[in-house]
Amino acid sequence: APELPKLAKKATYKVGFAQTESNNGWRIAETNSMQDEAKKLGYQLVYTDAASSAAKQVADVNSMIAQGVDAIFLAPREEKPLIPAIMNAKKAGITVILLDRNVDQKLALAGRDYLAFIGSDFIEEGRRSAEWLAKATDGKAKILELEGTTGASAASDRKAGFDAAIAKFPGMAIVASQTAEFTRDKGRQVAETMLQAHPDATAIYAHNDDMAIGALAAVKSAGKVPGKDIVIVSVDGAKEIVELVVKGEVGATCECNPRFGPKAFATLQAYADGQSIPPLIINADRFYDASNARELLPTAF
Amino acid sequence: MNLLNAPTLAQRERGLLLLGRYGVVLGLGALILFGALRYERFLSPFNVLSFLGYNSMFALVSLGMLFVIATGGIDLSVGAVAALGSVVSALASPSGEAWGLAAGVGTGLAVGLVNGFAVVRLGIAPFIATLATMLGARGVALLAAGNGTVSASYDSGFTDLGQGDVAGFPVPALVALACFAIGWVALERTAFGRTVLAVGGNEEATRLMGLPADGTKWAVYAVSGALAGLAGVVLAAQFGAGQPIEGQGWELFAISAVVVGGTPLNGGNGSVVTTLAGVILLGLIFNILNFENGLGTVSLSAYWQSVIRGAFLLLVVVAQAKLVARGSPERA
Amino acid sequence: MTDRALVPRPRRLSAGLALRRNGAVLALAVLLAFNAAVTPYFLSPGTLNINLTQVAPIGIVAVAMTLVIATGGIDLSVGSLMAIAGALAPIVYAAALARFGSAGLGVALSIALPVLAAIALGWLNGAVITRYRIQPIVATLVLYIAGRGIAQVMTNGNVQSFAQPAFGFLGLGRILGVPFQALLMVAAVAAGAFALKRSLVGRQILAIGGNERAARLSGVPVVRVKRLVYALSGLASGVAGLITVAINSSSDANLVGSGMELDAIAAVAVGGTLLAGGRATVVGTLVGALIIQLVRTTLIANGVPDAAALVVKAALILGAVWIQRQGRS
Amino acid sequence: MPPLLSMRGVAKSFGAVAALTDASLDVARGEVHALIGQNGAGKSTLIKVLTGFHRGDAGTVSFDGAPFEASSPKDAQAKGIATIYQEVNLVGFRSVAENVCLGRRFSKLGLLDIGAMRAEARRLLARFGLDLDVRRPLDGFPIATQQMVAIARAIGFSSKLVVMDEPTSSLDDREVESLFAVIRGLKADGVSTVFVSHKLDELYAVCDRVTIMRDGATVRSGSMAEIPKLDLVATMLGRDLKAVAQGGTTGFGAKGGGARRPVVEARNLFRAPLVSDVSFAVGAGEIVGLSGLLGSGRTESVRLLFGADRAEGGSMALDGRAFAPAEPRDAIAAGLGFCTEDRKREGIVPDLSVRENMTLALMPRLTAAGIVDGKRQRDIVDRFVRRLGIRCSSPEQPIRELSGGNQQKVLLARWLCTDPKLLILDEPTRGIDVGAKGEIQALIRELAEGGLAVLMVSSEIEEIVEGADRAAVLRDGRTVAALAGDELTEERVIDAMAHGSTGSAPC
Ligand SMILES: Nc1ncnc2c1ncn2[C@@H]1O[C@H](COP(=O)(O)OP(=O)(O)OP(=O)(O)O)[C@@H](O)[C@H]1O
Ligand SMILES: Nc1ncnc2c1ncn2[C@@H]1O[C@H](COP(=O)(O)OP(=O)(O)OP(=O)(O)O)[C@@H](O)[C@H]1O
Ligand SMILES: [Mg+2]
Ligand SMILES: [Mg+2]
Repeated sequence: APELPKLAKKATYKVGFAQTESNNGWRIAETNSMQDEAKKLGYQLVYTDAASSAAKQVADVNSMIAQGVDAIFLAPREEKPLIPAIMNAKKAGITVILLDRNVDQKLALAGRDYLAFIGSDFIEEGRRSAEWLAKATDGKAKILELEGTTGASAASDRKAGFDAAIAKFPGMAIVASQTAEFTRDKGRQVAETMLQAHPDATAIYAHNDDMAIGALAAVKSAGKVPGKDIVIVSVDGAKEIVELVVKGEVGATCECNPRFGPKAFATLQAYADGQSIPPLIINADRFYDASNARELLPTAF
Repeated sequence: MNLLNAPTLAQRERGLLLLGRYGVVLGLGALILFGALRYERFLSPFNVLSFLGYNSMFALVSLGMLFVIATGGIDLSVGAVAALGSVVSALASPSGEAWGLAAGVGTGLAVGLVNGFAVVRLGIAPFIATLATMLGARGVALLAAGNGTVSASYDSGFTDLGQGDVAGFPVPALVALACFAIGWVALERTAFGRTVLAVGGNEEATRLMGLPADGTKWAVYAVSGALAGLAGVVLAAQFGAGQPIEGQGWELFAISAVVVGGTPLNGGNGSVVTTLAGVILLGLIFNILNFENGLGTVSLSAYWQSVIRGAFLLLVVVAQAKLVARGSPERA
Repeated sequence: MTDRALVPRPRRLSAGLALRRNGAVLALAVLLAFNAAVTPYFLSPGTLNINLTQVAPIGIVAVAMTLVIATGGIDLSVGSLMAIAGALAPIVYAAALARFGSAGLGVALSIALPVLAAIALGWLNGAVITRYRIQPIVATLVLYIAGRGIAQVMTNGNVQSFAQPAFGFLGLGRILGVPFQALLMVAAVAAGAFALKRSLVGRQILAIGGNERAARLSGVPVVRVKRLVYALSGLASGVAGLITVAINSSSDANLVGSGMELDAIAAVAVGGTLLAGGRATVVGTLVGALIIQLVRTTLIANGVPDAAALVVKAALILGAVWIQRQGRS
Repeated sequence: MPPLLSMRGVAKSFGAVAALTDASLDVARGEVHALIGQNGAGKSTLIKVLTGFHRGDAGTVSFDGAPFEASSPKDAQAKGIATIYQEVNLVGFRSVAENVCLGRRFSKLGLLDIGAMRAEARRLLARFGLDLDVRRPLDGFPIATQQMVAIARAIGFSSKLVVMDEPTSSLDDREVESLFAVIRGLKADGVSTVFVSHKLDELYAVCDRVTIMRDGATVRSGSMAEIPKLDLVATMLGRDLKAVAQGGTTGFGAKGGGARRPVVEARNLFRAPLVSDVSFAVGAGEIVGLSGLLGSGRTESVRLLFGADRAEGGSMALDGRAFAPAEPRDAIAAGLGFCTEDRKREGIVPDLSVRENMTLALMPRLTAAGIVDGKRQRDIVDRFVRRLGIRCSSPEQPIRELSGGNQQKVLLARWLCTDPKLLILDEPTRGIDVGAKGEIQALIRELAEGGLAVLMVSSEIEEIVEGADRAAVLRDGRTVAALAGDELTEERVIDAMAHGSTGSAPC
């Protein structure tokens, strides 16, 4: 196989950032972080938004290649469909760094076909949430699960990690699991209906903060006390939810930090400097619960 | 007896009508010229070819949509059908490219026949019938794919359908071009095409004239479904995966392309050539926005892109409406 | 030579006909019965409340959509208008509070201005349609695409928290235990049904949908009536957008009202209104909206996975509309 | 020799409406067969059952010596029955050539042979003396031409039977003549024709035998020559021969006399391309006819008066004051009414009830605070249903279910109930049976006597000459004659239509 493309050392670079979508706070925070960092370094950033379409994202990357960028940061929408884009970039001699989601390692290998993946481990996030919940409920809970958008890897991985970990506790059961499409409004509506059909539920696991906040509203309007009758745990750890953890309304949240800018650009520079880059760079995400939320709140994103 | 012959249109009016009809081609030319002058590598072979490869999928669904719209119908299911087609063809792809192709197109055809059944036999308005199959096809796609993407086989030659080229020209673009050529002949030069337009123009009259109005409607939904399925095959082959959640909003892209191509939605008219121009024109907006972002002078947020697209659509249809209104002697 | 008799067709049983004429009601009854039997805790005040609050935005938008469709039009922009109104509310509130220092005035403005903006945009839809004779589906597609973008640009895509209690009454308030938004919906249905049946403009709406040229030649102010229905659609969208914001105590321009156009149109069609215009029933639309809501509840409460739920929904829409058609022909 | 077509005991109901109860029709080979009956007698329905558009409820049909059942118009066409349905039923957007040739094979190697299609269209139209640009969309041609195209299309199928449902209702005399020539040609080739018309003279001119229908049943059939006109009408109406004999050919009765205060005056109206220079005036209590060949710009002119289109030149005055309606509703508010010639496209609102259709123009006046006064509405509707003898199962019946003639009466009532100053009638009796026609004409006269000003566009010269107090004749969008009193004769009108000679009476 041909070598990984080299990156010449220059004072400034023209780099591309191919974002997946901009319809939620997490993505917006990620974009802002990338743009801020590029501005700080004085790099020219070509920013595209694939509007939730993997196919468009490939086209976006191709248009960056056509424009002759030096490097591409890609937040791949999907594991497999982005492969052709990565291969095109490699063929054109352009360095690619993946952010926040990885691609299928059987089809394109980090360190061989693209420089590196920087991000979190979604399965791990699910597992950590599950283990916290087991501890908080002494291994006894009837859980309502609010899934992310059907078909999204963040949703399926967070579910897989959580479900696998729960399976180890005989006292814990997922009594209902439905998609609420990562959104607050749907999170509320779905949770309302679930709580009605399962009045005995004691916990809610939401695949992201927004759904958890929606579910919180549903819990309150069902006349239950969050934190007492129902324990809520979520993934993402934005400031808004950490505040709720501090208030005791949400039990815990597993961080999934979107502020990729500094690390992403630093990695690029290190590569240009000739340093060797590890193919998988996993973020050290924090886990907020009552024990540390107040203290860490100022540093939450 | 030339008294009975309606007065001939003034030359100017005829010109305006033609401009209304073919203005999209001029607009397309202008946009390409703009891009070529403003952006350094806009016309580089890499950009042109990858543009064509990507937009071939939209071209295919738009062609099907054109036939449906020409009968006065609409097909909202094309995007979901393409997604379903991509999943099914990816699942079938290990057996070889022919199987993958047949599976994807066949699936699309099947959904198209369901649409035809709902519209013709059950008498349900096309908008609602295809809205329902849009949901249904999406659901089946997710079920078949187990809620994730499905790898297409890279070993069976299947992906060549999407990633291969003939003398440097991407296969999907060739496929789309061939379909448009066939579509042109079918619409302009066959009895089927004439019947399609007749049904759109006046369905009851068509029936009374003894033409197979129902059969024709079945056929256009089948064609639209099959082409959407083919777009799904291209999707799976080009990106190496069946994607059950891809294709959202394709139906609106296709409708826009047909309309921008000068075909009115109430049926009875339709032009294959200008529809293709419409597809390219709409596709170019994305490409140009990407290049504009690359210039670094203005960095438009993603949100502006949809505002610009909407404004552009408005501009085109208003311009068309004005030209046609001024050129046409039709009374109110 | 024996002539073959044309086969006489048996007349339909009138009871069967009556049932089919009320196909949507029948479908609703079946759904209710099914849920009562299968869904746990279905027959409880809590469930009723939840369903009423959840159906209200669809119901309100669908009533206006019925009028639009009755003129032979369609409005794809409702969801985007909801987003715009929803995005404006917190912005207006903050600005008014900063300027006038009065929370009451702030709330009043944060309801009035966004709704006015939605009405204006709806009216604009109507203006584009009547001025340039552009197909409604295309004209409203423009705002469908651009409208959400406008809302996102206004908020930069960020979720705006908006937990003003007085404003929240729109989504969370109760009057005599009934959710306020459900009352709003009932009022909208009653007004819509009465207007369509008994008012001048209602008859003119149907005349336009049935034969626009004849209507114009009979003195119907076609342009004015059309602009009015699209403005009403804007009004309904604006109100629905505010309800959604109120109930979530936050406004998310990316999501408020997304997919609403399809839900509303489906409700109208399932309710028995002819999509081609000229025949419409507002009460039917309410039934249609309730059906759509109940289907949603049924599927979620019984844990049907999303993918399968889509297929069930598709079959139900086709089935319900088909039953409706049987009643008419 | 058995008849070519034999239909026996055909019945057909639409819900509660029994359109046909016991209809029969026998057509011999090579004969021209008239089918007549009042509006709503079931003629069109019988034809549609024959051609498979409707499925009959009972009855037997044999055709060409064998039992016959067509599953669809296409099937009937394939089996040798070509049909021209009532109201022009073609595809307006498409070219003339396409309309003529649709449904027939014109292909080479599976592809359409467009040249051959055009040639065929020209050939068929030439039989009617028409020379059109067959590539142009049909829409752009006058209704008469469209009707000829429909006929040409049907003739193009080599069939054994051609059915024409009121083909002449929008044709003028010359065109009717060329149609008759074609029918005689068909007859010479052994092709039979079923001919539906309300114009009795036409029937006697071209038909061999006649079948008379009443209330969904065949009441008599026989040789045309053996049934005198009066007898025919009496049978059709189901009335006493003597009662019928008392009326004239038209129902107008005595004319009003003397000059009147002008209600409306139009001077030198202009609007490209069809109206070049049109002037006329109508006084209170008089009927003014607007005559001319098809396409002479009559409809276009009265549309200007009604605000349906805007005049580009000239002036109009109402009650002596300048009048320039921008929209029909301005004209309605000023006291005008306009009964259009194209019922289907510009008249009825098909899904609405008879009641709603009738009160559409009046509705703003039946409204208080935006709410329609249902009781007054029903009262008015009941009154006009009775007065005009409208046949419907109830005022709540959708108007699309009524026969053409009854629809026309509803539309007339739509304007009469607004109590207008000036009523514009564009072909008021087109497609209306002689009974109803007489009634409508009498009604028009009665209204005029009550002080109403009537402007009547008609292609029937007889109607103008007998009915109008004065008449203006249009030719190529210009008023070429204004005739009144003794000058208003058929010869003068025809002369003006053809040559444009000017009458002396100021108009
Ligand atoms: N589709 C329909 N639904 C309900 N009633 C109908 C339908 N078609 C016709 N009718 C009714 O059947 C009767 C016969 O109508 P038909 O059109 O055959 O009359 P006709 O003899 O052709 O009259 P005209 O001379 O006015 O054309 C009428 O009373 C009409 O109202
Ligand atoms: N702008 C136009 N271009 C071509 N044809 C037109 C136009 N406007 C109207 N026509 C057609 O020309 C025909 C003749 O015009 P008009 O109706 O004014 O004449 P008319 O004397 O009233 O004839 P008719 O007896 O057919 O009503 C109309 O029937 C219409 O179909
Ligand atoms: Mg008839
Ligand atoms: Mg006329």
